[in-house]
Amino acid sequence: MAEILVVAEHRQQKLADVSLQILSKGRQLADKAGIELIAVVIGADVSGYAEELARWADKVLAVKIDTPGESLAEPCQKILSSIIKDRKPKLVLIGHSSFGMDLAPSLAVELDAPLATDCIDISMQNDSIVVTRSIYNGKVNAVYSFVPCEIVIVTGRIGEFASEESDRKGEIEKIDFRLEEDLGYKVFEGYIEQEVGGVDITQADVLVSVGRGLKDKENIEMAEELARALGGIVACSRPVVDSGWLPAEHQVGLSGKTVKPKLYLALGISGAFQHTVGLKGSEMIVVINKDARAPIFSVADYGIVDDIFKVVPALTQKIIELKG
Amino acid sequence: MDIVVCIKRIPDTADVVGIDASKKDIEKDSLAFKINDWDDYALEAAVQLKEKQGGSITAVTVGPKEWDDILRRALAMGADKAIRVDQDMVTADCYAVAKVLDALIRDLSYNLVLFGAQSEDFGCSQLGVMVAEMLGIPHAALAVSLQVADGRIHVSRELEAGMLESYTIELPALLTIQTGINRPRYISLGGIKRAMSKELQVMSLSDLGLSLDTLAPMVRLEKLELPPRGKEAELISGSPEETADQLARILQNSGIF
Amino acid sequence: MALAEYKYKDILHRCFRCGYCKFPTNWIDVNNCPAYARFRMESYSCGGRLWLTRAWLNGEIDWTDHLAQIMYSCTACKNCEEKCPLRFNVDIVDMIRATKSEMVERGLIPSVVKEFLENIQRQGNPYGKARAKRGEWIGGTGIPQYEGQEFLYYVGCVGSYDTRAQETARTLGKVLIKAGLPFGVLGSEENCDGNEVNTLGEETLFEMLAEENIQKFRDLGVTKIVTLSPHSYNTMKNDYPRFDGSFEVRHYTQLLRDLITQGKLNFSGGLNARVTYHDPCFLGRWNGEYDTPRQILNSIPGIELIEMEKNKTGALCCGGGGGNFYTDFLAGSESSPARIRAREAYATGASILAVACPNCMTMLEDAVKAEGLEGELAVKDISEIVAEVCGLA
Amino acid sequence: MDNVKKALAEIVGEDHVSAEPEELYIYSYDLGTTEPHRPDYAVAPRTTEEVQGIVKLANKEKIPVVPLGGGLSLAGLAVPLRGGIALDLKRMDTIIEVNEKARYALVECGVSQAQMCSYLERYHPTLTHSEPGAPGPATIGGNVAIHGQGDLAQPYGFSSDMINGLEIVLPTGEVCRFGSCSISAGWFTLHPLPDLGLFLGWSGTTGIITKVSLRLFPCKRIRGTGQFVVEDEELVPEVMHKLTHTQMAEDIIAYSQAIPPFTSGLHHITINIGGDSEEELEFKQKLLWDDTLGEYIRRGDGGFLGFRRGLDRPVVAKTSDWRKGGGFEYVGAIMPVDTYPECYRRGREISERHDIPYTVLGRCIGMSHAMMFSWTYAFNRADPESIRQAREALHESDDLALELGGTLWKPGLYGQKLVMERMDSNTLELMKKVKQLLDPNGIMNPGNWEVA
Repeated sequence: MAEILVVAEHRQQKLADVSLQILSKGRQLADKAGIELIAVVIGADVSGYAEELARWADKVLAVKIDTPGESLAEPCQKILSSIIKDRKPKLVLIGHSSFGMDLAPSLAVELDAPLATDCIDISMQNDSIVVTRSIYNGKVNAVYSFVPCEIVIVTGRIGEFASEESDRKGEIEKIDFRLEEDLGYKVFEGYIEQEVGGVDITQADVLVSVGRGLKDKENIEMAEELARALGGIVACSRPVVDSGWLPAEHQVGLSGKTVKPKLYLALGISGAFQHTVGLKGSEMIVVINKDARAPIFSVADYGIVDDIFKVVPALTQKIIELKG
Repeated sequence: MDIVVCIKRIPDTADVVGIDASKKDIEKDSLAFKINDWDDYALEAAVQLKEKQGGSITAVTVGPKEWDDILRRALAMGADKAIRVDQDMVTADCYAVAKVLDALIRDLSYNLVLFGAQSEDFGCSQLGVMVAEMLGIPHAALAVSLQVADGRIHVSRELEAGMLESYTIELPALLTIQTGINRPRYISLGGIKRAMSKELQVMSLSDLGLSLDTLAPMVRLEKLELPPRGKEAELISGSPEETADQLARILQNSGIF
Repeated sequence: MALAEYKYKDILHRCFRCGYCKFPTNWIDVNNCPAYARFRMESYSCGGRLWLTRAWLNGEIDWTDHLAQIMYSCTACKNCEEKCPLRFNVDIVDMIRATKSEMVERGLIPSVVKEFLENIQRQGNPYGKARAKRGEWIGGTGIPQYEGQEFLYYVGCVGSYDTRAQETARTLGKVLIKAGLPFGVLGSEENCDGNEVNTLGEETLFEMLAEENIQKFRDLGVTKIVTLSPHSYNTMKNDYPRFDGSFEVRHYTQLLRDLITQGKLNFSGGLNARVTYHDPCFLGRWNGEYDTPRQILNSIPGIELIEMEKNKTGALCCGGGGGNFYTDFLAGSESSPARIRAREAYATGASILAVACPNCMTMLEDAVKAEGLEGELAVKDISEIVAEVCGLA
Repeated sequence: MDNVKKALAEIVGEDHVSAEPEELYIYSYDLGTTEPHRPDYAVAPRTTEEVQGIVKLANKEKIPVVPLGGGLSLAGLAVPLRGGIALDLKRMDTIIEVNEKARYALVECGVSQAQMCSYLERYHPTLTHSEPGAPGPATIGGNVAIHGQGDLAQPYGFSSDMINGLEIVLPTGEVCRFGSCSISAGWFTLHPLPDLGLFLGWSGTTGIITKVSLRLFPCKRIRGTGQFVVEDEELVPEVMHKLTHTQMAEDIIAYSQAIPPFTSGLHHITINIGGDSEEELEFKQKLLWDDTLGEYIRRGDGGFLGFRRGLDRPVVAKTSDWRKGGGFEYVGAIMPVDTYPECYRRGREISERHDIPYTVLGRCIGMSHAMMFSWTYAFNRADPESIRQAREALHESDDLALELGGTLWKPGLYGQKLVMERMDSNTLELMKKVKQLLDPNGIMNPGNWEVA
């Protein structure tokens, strides 16, 4: 049936931002194609979410299941494959989140449907779907189409689609789902919050952020000196945490924190999308990197193409002088 | 503890400069190739498990002859055996590659299958979970820590905003590994030479009862294009002293200090 | 652990850790082991490294990042071999190299060293830049490609990729052209010479680099090589013969001295300046070449050559050896060896600090800036000084 | 990072404090046979103020502080017996002032012997200091702290007799100055103010020496060493007595060693002399060789092995490599000169009993007022049995020195116990009171000189 189906995800009493973002995109596509937008939300108590989703979707399927852990991929896959086989939506939209990565590929196999992930644009011309993906670490975009088929599954990149307000009053259908299959083989044991040391980078006005270009743990001192001069604290990108140079609480980006400082000063960071998505809200972004083609320059207000080991010591010195 | 690790060979994205005339591929002449970063972490995780619990590691890939170098590297790191399905499927979609790997792994004896969470070139992060579905074994994507104990594996998985979620999964199972789970060791050229004696088996699609026409991609590449220029950053130029001086004044004028 | 397989297992314990190795030949300070000068902790002295090697290999301590960093902060400058009073002193730097290769073979090395070696495995240079770009330094200088000329001018990774060192590489090329020397360069066909890879302990990678270079030189009919860097000069002169690659290898200062004395390179002017010269370790202590660079400087009218207190066998290393120009284990403080050396050069009252090595060039030029001496002390390669007085600059 | 380490880093900077296993391993050993003891921190201060900060922190946290210069005492005095802070003072290596007229050098404690020699040779060629012949990295502060002796011991005594002034950080963190420097800017004399000499010979258990004003002495233009050898050890005391009577010599040493074999059993007497002119040199040689030693040479009891110009500061570290073992340790005792024969004979027995080639040496202190006699035992660092043998021989030498009526110089724990057992109780009691007065929290190099 000509409709677009959006899978919503939620965690700890809150709908995920990405779900609202792809819902808005779904609404846009559905209106353009003149077809309906269906949202599905699965969990132990989903009534609150259903009301919220109904502001975008023409119809919300609120599926109640009684397994621990709201987003366990296995039960969701079973439920979604049966709904999709039944409704045969033209396009299934899921967020390219940790939940999406765990779910979408196994759903595609179950439905023998084509899957395009982490898309930065989705379009439908009469019922052929075209998507755009960012590949080679953001250096090249690729446009894909699909062989003619009933169902296409697409996951959308977090933070790529703007979530517009909408106050539609969609219809809500409650579905009770009893899982016959025993899930003993995979037991959810709860969430773990990253232990927060003394530092909360989300509160700082000034963040001096370091990336792989820092080359070694010893050089963090250089960034700390600059941070002290600016009254800020040191943050970092993922490779710095992976190499054990700074604890995870300093990490900005998708799997770390989202920050909105007055100044985000990026040193030796190439700017993978998973990092830039966490800093886009900064008032001023300054980038120092010796690779002029580093993707992060495309989100910067000011940039210096030079070696951080030459510029940063001089910058710290200059700031101390100017502060007098 | 028998582990299968699937690895991929990719161009060093730092060198990627442009798109070739066909608009369907990048310029490949001056590129250097290496093992996909995520797969290096998956291999290291497998070797550390083997060092603790014993057992065997088989490294597998699907690709042409030049891909033997990443298998040799895996053997030097600690894999006992390597298998390459001799078929260039770089332009195929993940679904097709998953079918090949499913057919290959199905006949191997394994308790655990490890994939990298995604690849540096296309970054689909689909392959591992697809293969798990085809093999009919439980999976968890984006694993950042794992311990094995009496037939089960305790995994914690990375979510957004610094959150993790943890599971206990019965073996056999499939995990896709996120970077940062460990610190992959350096593989010396001497190590690679010493591992030359280890077995590297090459198979064809037909050995797996497959043929190219059953593997036609359902997702088709239309074209490649350069991303639109983002916000035009104001570049400050000059010697390190000059740029530092200008930047310091800009920051002062905008009230940062 | 494997003390049994360690190459120097039966002499390693003979280090008394008396501390002579920290001193220059004239004993005036305790700063001549660059790593010790930087951290001033006993573990960072040469004796400390030997004791820690023995402790690690017989299981008294475990491998840690810090242990690896202590080993890799050795710049292989051979001051210890110059000063150690005991009979095994000629092997000391190789004893520490052997410790590094124990770590390399176990894959247990600092991440920045792993990066250095993997970049060379992949791209033939430690910076990881594309091989195709290795010839870009030539620019429009007209420096010819090598097609069988009498001399191969071998540039090396730092000269090929580091912006400041590229200028030196170009200048030397121009001087050789002016002297009418028949020579050519390999440009993007040139590969890493392996000297640093050897001092970092990656023995098999070094063997591969050496054998491939020797094969390439033989195929091209190379017999005489002139190198920009003392690092290349050292490995081609002392190690390549082990892989039966015997060529007539010269550091460029040795060639320029001959060209000057043969009248093939005469100066159109002089240079009125007080100059002090920094002995690069791979020219000086490794190969005993102290005089040739000084002969060149003394042959230039107007130059007043002033020696630093610590010179020749007692020179303080710039801290760039053993891969440290890239790994930077000794950076980040006023007691970084390069900054100590910059102060020593300035103290002579000289206005020019002459160097003969691209690594020294980048290390000392950064140090002069960090010391705020940029206006008063210029770091110049000897080829640049010669070019100036030949009216080429 | 624990708060003590954080506090230390705030005092000396992150680069100069470590609690890493590598630093703790290295600072747990000295170069001799003493069993290692791990410190909790290794710290390298640069200034007196930093030392004060560290000591005050140690008092607050009740952590031991073990000061060391070159750490070359070989008697385990720099081994942190109770853990705590290994305080490496070698960064305090500034030569502050050399006063030509009053012939003294004001130096920070961490200035090394080699640096001092090189500096004086270069900038003050008419001055020299009493160089102990220890390896170059040994420090001035460390040498005076243990009542060391150098190559001017015969004419001018112990290095600790050559002190014009001291700056000390007390165990409770205050800075004290002793000598003229405490009331004026000049560091030209230690006496005659009320004597508070409570910091030498205590192995750092009563405070940390941070500055030393060291007396310097005239350095003649030509300096050299004459070698005289006798077979009969009984002759050595009288030869020394006669030589010191001339008051023409500088360093006078008698040594005997098993290696090289042709010298075994012989007693070499080296006599350093100096002269500004050839005449002065010849005059001294005539007094020493003809008038004093002539009779022995004529009787065939002794031989003159020539005179060599230039003081080749002995590279004693070579001894460590005799048995390719990388180590040696010696007991040094201050003995009456006439005990030389007995010290030599009984010393050889100890060496032979432990299968170690004997090496003994007697350095004359003053006009045969006393001598520093050392029994040296090389060992193989890779062979625990040879270390054990050496350790036993050292303890037997400690016993021997006391048995022969001498006293131990810079004794390790074993020797300290022997000395304290024999010391008269009132002096011992006074030592205890001084220690408690100066170091109420007992943080300074605990374990050493601990009066029960």
